[in-house]
Amino acid sequence: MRVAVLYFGILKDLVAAERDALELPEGETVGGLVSRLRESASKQGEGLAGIWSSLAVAVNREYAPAETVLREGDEVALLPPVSGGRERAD
Amino acid sequence: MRVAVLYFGILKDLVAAERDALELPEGETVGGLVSRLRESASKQGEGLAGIWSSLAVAVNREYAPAETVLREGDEVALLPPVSGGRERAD
Amino acid sequence: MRIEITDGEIATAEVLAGVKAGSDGAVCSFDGIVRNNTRGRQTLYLFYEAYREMALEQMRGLAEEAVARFGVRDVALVHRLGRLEVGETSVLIAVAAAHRGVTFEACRWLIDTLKKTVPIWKKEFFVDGAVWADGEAFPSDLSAGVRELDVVGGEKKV
Amino acid sequence: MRIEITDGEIATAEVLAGVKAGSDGAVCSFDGIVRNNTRGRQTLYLFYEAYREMALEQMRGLAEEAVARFGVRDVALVHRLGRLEVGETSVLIAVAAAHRGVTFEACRWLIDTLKKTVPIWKKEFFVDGAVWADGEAFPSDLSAGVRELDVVGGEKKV
Repeated sequence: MRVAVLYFGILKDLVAAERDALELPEGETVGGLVSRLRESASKQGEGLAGIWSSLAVAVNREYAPAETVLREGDEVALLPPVSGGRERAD
Repeated sequence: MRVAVLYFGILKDLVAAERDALELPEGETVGGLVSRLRESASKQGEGLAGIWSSLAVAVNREYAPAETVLREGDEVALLPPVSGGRERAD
Repeated sequence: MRIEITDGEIATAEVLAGVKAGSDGAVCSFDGIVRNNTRGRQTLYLFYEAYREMALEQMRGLAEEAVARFGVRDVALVHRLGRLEVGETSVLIAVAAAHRGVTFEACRWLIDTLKKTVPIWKKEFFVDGAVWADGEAFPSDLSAGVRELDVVGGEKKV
Repeated sequence: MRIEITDGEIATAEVLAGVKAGSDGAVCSFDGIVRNNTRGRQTLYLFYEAYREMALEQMRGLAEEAVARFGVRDVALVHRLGRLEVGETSVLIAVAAAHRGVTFEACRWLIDTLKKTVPIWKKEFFVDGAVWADGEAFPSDLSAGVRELDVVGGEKKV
């Protein structure tokens, strides 16, 4: 099956793409997909361990846990921690 | 000695005046003045017990406790509870 | 700090724009507006009056205390007097700082304290009459003297 | 409810005016603005990007939850995207209700929750470079799945 993968924020810069189309085996999960992408990024020397463990994932625009099973045509977005305006002590 | 007395809010309606000039004995206090005014109002049938006990008093534009001794020329303001926009359950 | 008592409309946009500076990341504002009813009784309009000079001094004092207490950078406090129609702003408070937490805290403290200690009163006009709105009791440090007196005075007269 | 993501300037005055209705006595608003520095490093400008459709849906959901949770009457939520200069508003929130307490609580909750859960990111441009601003960790119900996976994935690969 085929899914669309969207990258945002720092992840978009890291993989140098906004959008991918991936061919996946039936039954693949959100978690499985993230593992694949992480592995492929680290092979290309783009590993940034922190970012992969702090992601959230949205499937068809809703947050989805790792065990979510993907389906043909899903839109899977990889979301780095939101920074719309994090408070921090200067 | 002579002091100016200012009335605000409901008290202004009650005594039907905005401003009075009063002749007082030397050494009179804020508390003494309020007692006099209260007594005089109640003689005229204008007693509204609640308002006299919930007043604050300002002398020359600063909140002043009952024991404050008044001086010639003081501006004494009688302030009903402030209602700029009290919250209440409807 | 823009501290003002005005007889005309409050220029909300101008006050909000004016309170910001380069180092600010947050502005919290509070807008007190004339409601169309009080406990279900339909309001025609309100009339605000103040002990004007004292109210202005109190407002200045509150603004300074807010800056010191919460560490915010700037505060604007504007109160309107006179006749106000339903929907109009009677009081506008804006607080600016680098981070948002203190702007919320200072803004809330300012409106709560203003409404207890700044000498402004409102008369509510309804279809069938008018009343001075009940105020909250003064904080004890402002009114205790008079309350105590009340008992003493009562004894003297009985 | 006015829920918007926009590429142009946020019309603060219009949003604030639009959120009021006759039964409201209070509006609390929050204005997030571009600071001239981050930890002392001078900011040239910011660039905001979003997962636009999802961000809008999340914002709608937050506004509805705020009304239900705090009992406020109306909420406006507007976020701007693209390049923003120092002093410009990136996010504006306004909450209207009959009484002020809930407007402060709902407004604070909205900005805190928005900044943790709505998919919007900002890149900060300094004289000497640019970085994506660090985000806070997602609330555990949004990210736990991936975190757990992280450990499993690690084991598989070692």
